[in-house]
Amino acid sequence: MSDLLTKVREGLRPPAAAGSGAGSGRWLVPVVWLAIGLALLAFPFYLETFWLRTGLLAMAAAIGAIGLNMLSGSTGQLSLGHAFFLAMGAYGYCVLAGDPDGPATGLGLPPLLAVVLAVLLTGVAGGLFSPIAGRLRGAYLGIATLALIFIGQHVLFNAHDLTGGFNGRVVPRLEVFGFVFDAERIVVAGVPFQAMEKLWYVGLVLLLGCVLFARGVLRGRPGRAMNAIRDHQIAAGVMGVPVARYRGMVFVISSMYAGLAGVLLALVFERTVPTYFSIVLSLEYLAMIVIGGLGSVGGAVLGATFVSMTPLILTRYSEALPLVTAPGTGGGFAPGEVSRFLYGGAVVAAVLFLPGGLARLPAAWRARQRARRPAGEAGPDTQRNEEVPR
Amino acid sequence: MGAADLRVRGLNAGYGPVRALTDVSLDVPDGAVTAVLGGNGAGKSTLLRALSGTLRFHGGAVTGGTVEYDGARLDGRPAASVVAAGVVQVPEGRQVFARMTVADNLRAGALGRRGDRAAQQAARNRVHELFPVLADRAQQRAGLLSGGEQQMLAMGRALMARPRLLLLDEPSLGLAPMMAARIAETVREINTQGTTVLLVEQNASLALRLASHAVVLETGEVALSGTAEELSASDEVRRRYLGVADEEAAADAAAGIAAEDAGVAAHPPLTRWTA
Amino acid sequence: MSAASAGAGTGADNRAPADAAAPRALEVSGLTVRFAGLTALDTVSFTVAPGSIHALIGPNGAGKSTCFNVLSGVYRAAAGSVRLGEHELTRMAPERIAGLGVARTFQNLALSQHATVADTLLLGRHRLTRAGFLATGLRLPSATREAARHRDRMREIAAFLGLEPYLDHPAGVLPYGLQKTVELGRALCMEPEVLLLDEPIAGMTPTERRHAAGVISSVRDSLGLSVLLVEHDMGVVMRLADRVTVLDFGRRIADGPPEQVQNDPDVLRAYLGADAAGDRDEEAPAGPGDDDRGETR
Amino acid sequence: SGKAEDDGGGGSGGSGDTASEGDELVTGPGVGDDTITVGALTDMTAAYATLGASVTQGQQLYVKEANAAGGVCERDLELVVRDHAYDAGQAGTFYAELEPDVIGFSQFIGSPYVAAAKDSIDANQTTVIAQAWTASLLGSEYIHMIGTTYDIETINAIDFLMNEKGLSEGDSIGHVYFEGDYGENALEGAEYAAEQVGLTVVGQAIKPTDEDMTAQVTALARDGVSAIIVSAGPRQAASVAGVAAAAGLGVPIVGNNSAFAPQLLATEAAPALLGEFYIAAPSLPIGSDESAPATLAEAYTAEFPDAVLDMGVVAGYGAMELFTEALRGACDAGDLSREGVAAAFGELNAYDNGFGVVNDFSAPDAPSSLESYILKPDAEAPGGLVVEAEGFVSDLAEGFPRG
Amino acid sequence: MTTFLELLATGVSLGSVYALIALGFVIIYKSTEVVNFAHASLLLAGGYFAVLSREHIGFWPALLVGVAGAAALGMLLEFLVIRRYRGRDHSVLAIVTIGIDIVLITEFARRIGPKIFSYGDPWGSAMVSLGPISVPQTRIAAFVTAAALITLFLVAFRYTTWGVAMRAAAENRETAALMGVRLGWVSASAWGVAGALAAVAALFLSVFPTTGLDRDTGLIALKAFPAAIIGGLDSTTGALVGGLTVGVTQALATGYQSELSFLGNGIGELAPYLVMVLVLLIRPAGLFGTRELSRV
Ligand SMILES: Nc1ncnc2c1ncn2[C@@H]1O[C@H](COP(=O)(O)OP(=O)(O)OP(=O)(O)O)[C@@H](O)[C@H]1O
Ligand SMILES: Nc1ncnc2c1ncn2[C@@H]1O[C@H](COP(=O)(O)OP(=O)(O)OP(=O)(O)O)[C@@H](O)[C@H]1O
Ligand SMILES: [Mg+2]
Ligand SMILES: [Mg+2]
Repeated sequence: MSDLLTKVREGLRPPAAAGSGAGSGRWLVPVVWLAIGLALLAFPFYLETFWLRTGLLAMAAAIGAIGLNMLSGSTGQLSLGHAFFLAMGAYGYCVLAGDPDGPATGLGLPPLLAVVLAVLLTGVAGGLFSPIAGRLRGAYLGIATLALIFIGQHVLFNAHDLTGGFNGRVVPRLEVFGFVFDAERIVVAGVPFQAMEKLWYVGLVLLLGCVLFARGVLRGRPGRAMNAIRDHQIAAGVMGVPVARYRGMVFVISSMYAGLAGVLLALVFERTVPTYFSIVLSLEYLAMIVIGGLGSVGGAVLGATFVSMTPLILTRYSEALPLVTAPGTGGGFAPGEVSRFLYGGAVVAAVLFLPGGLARLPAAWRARQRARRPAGEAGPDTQRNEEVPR
Repeated sequence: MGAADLRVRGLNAGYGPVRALTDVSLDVPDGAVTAVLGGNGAGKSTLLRALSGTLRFHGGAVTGGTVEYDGARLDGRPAASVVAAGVVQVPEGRQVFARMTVADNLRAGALGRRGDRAAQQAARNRVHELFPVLADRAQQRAGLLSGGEQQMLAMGRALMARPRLLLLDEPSLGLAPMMAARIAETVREINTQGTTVLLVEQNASLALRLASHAVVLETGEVALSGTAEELSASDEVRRRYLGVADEEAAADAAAGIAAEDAGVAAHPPLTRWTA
Repeated sequence: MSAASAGAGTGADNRAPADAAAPRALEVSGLTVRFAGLTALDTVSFTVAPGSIHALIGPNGAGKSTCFNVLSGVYRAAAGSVRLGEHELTRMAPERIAGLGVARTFQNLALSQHATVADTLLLGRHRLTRAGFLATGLRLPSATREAARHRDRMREIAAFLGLEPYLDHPAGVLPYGLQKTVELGRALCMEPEVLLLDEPIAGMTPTERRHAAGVISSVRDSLGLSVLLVEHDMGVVMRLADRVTVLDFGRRIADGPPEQVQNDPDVLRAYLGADAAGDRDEEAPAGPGDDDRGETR
Repeated sequence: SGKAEDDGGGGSGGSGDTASEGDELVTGPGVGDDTITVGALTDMTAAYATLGASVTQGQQLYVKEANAAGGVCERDLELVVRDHAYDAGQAGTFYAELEPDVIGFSQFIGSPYVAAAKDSIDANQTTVIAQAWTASLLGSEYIHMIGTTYDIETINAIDFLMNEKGLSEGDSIGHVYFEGDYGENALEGAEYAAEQVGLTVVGQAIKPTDEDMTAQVTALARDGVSAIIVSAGPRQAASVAGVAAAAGLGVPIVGNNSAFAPQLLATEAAPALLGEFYIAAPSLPIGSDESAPATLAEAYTAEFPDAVLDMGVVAGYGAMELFTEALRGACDAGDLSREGVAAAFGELNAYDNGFGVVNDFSAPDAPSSLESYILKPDAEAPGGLVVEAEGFVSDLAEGFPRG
Repeated sequence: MTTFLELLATGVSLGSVYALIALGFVIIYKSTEVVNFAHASLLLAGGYFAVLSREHIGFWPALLVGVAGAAALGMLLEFLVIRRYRGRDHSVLAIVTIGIDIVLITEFARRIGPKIFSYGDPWGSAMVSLGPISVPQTRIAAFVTAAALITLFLVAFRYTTWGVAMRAAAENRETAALMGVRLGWVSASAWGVAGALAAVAALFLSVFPTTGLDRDTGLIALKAFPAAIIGGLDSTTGALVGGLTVGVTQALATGYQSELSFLGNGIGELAPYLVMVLVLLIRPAGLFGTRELSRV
């Protein structure tokens, strides 16, 4: 009797065997992750400061990008104001942990407490913006948040006591239970550990924590609500999701991620400077999440790594690249220019040729593999989604 | 055969890995109403999209076969050029331009067929005659019309292009009985005024009443085809698409009993959730 | 047969103490909604008795969906009231109304393109779950336990609706009929007290329609919820509904048991059409057996 | 492991085990058997791209000349340039990359980034020549600037206005300045001078993206200023001059040395700039017919035919020349380590590079000179500037308190 | 009082240039729902083409070259990038335009290098006296041009078939195609028009009282964002009103900076953004923007 329905359903080919694509390579995944993890732990023993700094910048960027991706990728709220919250985190930490007798205001709190408070402070700032963040969406919110950048820059330049003005202020050293993350050389296994080596592990821990937290949120109840708001605001409300409040809360969380990223950046920079926290920075963060893959935590990390490392690596190895000339020698392209071409081009290419960003590469590759196999086991989607919820 | 026939031969189409049409062949004779029947997901909309050149908007593509209209090939052509050839589709789910006024929606309908003002005015008058509500609501935003009103607008908009062949995708969807009848009448009227119609419908009885020929699609393949009389006499069609010969089940349902077929019986009734 | 009665029985047995207090009537009175220059609803009143299936019918544009939008908090009423027990709904935000146990489906599908069917259904459980950002982010045991419990229930509902094979599919690529079922499932996942269904079976084949109608009456029986149903398929309306309210141009033109409404001259004129009435008479022996739109041939 | 302690180059420990022919030459990072590596951190793609290009090319020109003339200490100079695009992340990272391998930096653009590296600079005793003239960078014996700072330059400019342009006690002067270290440092000077001689300063802070100065000039006109100081970029200065001229304001305008670019003389702004518009600068312009500027102009044009001859060329070339001078001093003293170079800098207390100013690098807390030239745009001269008033130090500048 | 009037005139005249840029945003947004962050680079491109050709062919033909060049570039971008996007999320496309902008700005900045180009326009630094105040001729020209162009597009959007096609395509590409709208052409023409407008804006941004075209000229486009938002992203009238609001706010805040010193220095730049935030708090879709309609 139900033959027709059955036929229709067969036509859809529900996934027969879960994970049909994995097959023999299944054991590979944990092994690869283990290898990556070990490598990350070992890097400070092998890499020069340049690489450690570059890596730390990427980690900080990744934390910020994860937060932005929760807002823009998963909830559909465009934000161009991320740089403001990065600055809040960076300067907040400086003020809270700063030397009370220094040239700029400092409360002299224990650094670890200052980190926590700075992140909370950034959250509060994000919360103050929620009358706007909760009500607006799309382009309007994006441009409204632009105001934050200009307000931020204005304050950074003018509130000398807090920010140190144009030349910024010194970042107090991080100190965790008496262990100071400063340039003081300690020797570990024959390798001198200085600021970057020590901070490396701080960065790893923070990033890991942020990744896990974000994944938990996105895969859980809040994540579903966020996606619903992105995809169908009215339906989300009718299903019981308090839309404006959720938007506000995601904005707060994303701000706190940015705040933490700001703290880490400040620790790496050792001096915070206002010019860094400009609109360009916000745009870079957007580029990160698009290149990496909207809505995906892993994508944010990949995108952040790509965007923050490209200019450094290109500039460093500029002599070795074709068409790139060393600065000042005239003709050709300067390394800075090439890196901009590359990352601008990557944004465009990611959207056009790799919908879903770098994070979709493995899946796309697997789909290719599957397509090559005779029996078309592929699910019905994969091609269609310009952005993948997670 | 007359020149302005639509001939589909061996059409294959799909969405990425999903095959939606397999070797579909059919003819739409000039001046007639031809119906396409089939259940959910049978590929009816896909067929129309393949004809109108809009599969690509859904990530799909024609992978084989030919479509010929009036002696010229339509397959592979962009949508705008299909419209220029006189083949106009009313999409499933109405798809009116929600933020434009009703009047502008009608103007948009005329975009594909450049013609003199008089011809356009005539087309508009005709649409207003068929659907007076569109004249009353001319300045309202189309998105705020009710479902039925939107369906009328969608048809009116397509008529603004003065089509020779009109492709209708489930025009009675969501319409009140009277309105569904009105739409049916309108389809007939449009047809008698000289427009060929290819009608996709789930409401088979309505479709078979209007059409002279019909095709039944099942999971992307032509399962049956013939004249409307033949098909409505066929047991298969009566059972599956007309829902007659099934009175016991209906009676059961009327008694508030879960239908036997299709799954429900296989599962115990849902029990209350106790938190 | 027994399924329904047994279901009803179990429903009654399972009724938790909190629910026992429940069955609340949904009372709509004097509801008026205006859009610039248009009165979409004009002092409409009706009451959905607890545990009943109440149909809201009327020509296209009569204001049925508008009424749903007010009931679910999407539109604001210009006047009138909607009460569910002691709660006044007209001033509540959608999420608060949902919190009271009012669930709905949408006429033109409001599903996320990308979310899987499982996630779509789980969204319905938002109001019943508590885990917030912190709990899910930190994977607190409370959140994990809650998630597992509700996932089980979601599977139960999916199985009941025959959606189980599609749980991992993106909802957006399913055929229309299945998407409608997903919408219904999402609403059921809210464990509603009142279920608002806006044309739940439009676009389905006769077989599917029958199936869906069976599902609706089955959940009403077994879960004891009230259903407010908008539908143009008169066959289904007549055999499911306990009571019918008819709207035309935003005004209530009839209200009563199906048989009475069906023969109301106003309704015939405004909605069913004189022809339909004629057809119906001719075909009367067939009874309300099938799709009323496809009568004689 | 890869970077175990042994290759540490432990700070002062002269790793010059390959002593050059008998002399016990002590060497340090950046000094090899045949080369001396000098770092340059520049901006060639962002906000300071114009300056960065001129400075870098000036330095490359000098290195080429010096190597052709036999190098320094029997070694060739090697300039490693990194373009940090005026970005905090890149500036710090490239500093960290180059620092272990260079003897010092002959160029470091971006005062915030120099300030950020200050701890490391002091700890590693790395000599850096900053391409910024703000007082905030004073105070380290390893960070040098050539010429005077913006505050002193502005004080001298006001002195010039008082002496030559009839500005007198009780008048108001307008000050259009960039928000940031440059403008604010200049403002400090202006306010000091104003207080000393009884002027009122009307400030107008602007951002580098402000290019239309109409509103600012309108406001200054309302306040009846008798002169305007511009501590901003060339375009802002030109707009101020243009609007003031069009409004018939008729007051003299003086800009700091960064407020002029020769390219302006090819634009509509030229007439206004050729009027009552002056530039205060820390050295002779490249268009001067003294021998050093003239030779440089000629050599630079030959090397980079399409490049612009601006103050950046002088600054870059001069900085490289100075750095090399210090290297020579260190070599002569037999200590080509970082301390040696720093010490050699300390010896340079009357250094004259032929650009009209004698510099003293021995006092970390003071600029190397307090002198300013007053220049005037001239369409004929190479680099677009000629000397209006020879280098001088105003009494006000002498008395300017530091700290 | 005169100062106030002068500042007002300055603001209005500056605002009309912002309005021209904002109009470019609005046209692309209206027809494709994309917020075009690449506008800055179109602006720079238009200016660059014009000033390069000016030496050879004189001002007016060069202006035409600039307009045509920027329009062509806009259409090319549409053809090479925007058209290839398969998804439906417009904010993703907005981010793509950021990528485009980075590439183009880098390239044009590289080409311009340290040079500052002059347009050699007929207005020079001449002023026009309007009662007690005087206004540069260039700005009068800008105001007249902006008003004329905005009226033109207002009419075009509302009454021409091009306008209907634009709006239809913006709303639903597939259905527009079913109506016979040639999507490629519609979207390319929007980008072409935006490019042309950007080139006109580049002219007025580079002539008196500013100094000429240089590598940073495009940055000004950022100021048109608050203008477009204040007016409402999909309203041509809004572009004018928003532009003028931003111009006047900025001029007044700058002119009365000393009175506003408690807010810190350089408040003039910030003021338009504050106004924007205020407007959005009251009207989330800007002053003239259409509210998003919700119908379920
Ligand atoms: N955009 C798409 N991407 C992937 N698969 C699709 C897409 N659209 C339709 N399909 C699949 O193609 C098949 C045919 O769909 P089609 O929409 O043509 O059916 P239909 O007969 O029109 O059904 P309905 O009665 O529900 O409108 C179905 O299996 C459907 O799931
Ligand atoms: N947001 C709105 N703004 C303006 N008018 C609206 C809005 N929503 C609905 N309307 C109008 O209100 C009237 C009632 O619409 P409604 O959608 O409630 O009808 P309906 O009874 O559901 O019809 P259908 O059966 O066709 O779905 C229609 O005329 C419609 O145009
Ligand atoms: Mg269909
Ligand atoms: Mg409805």
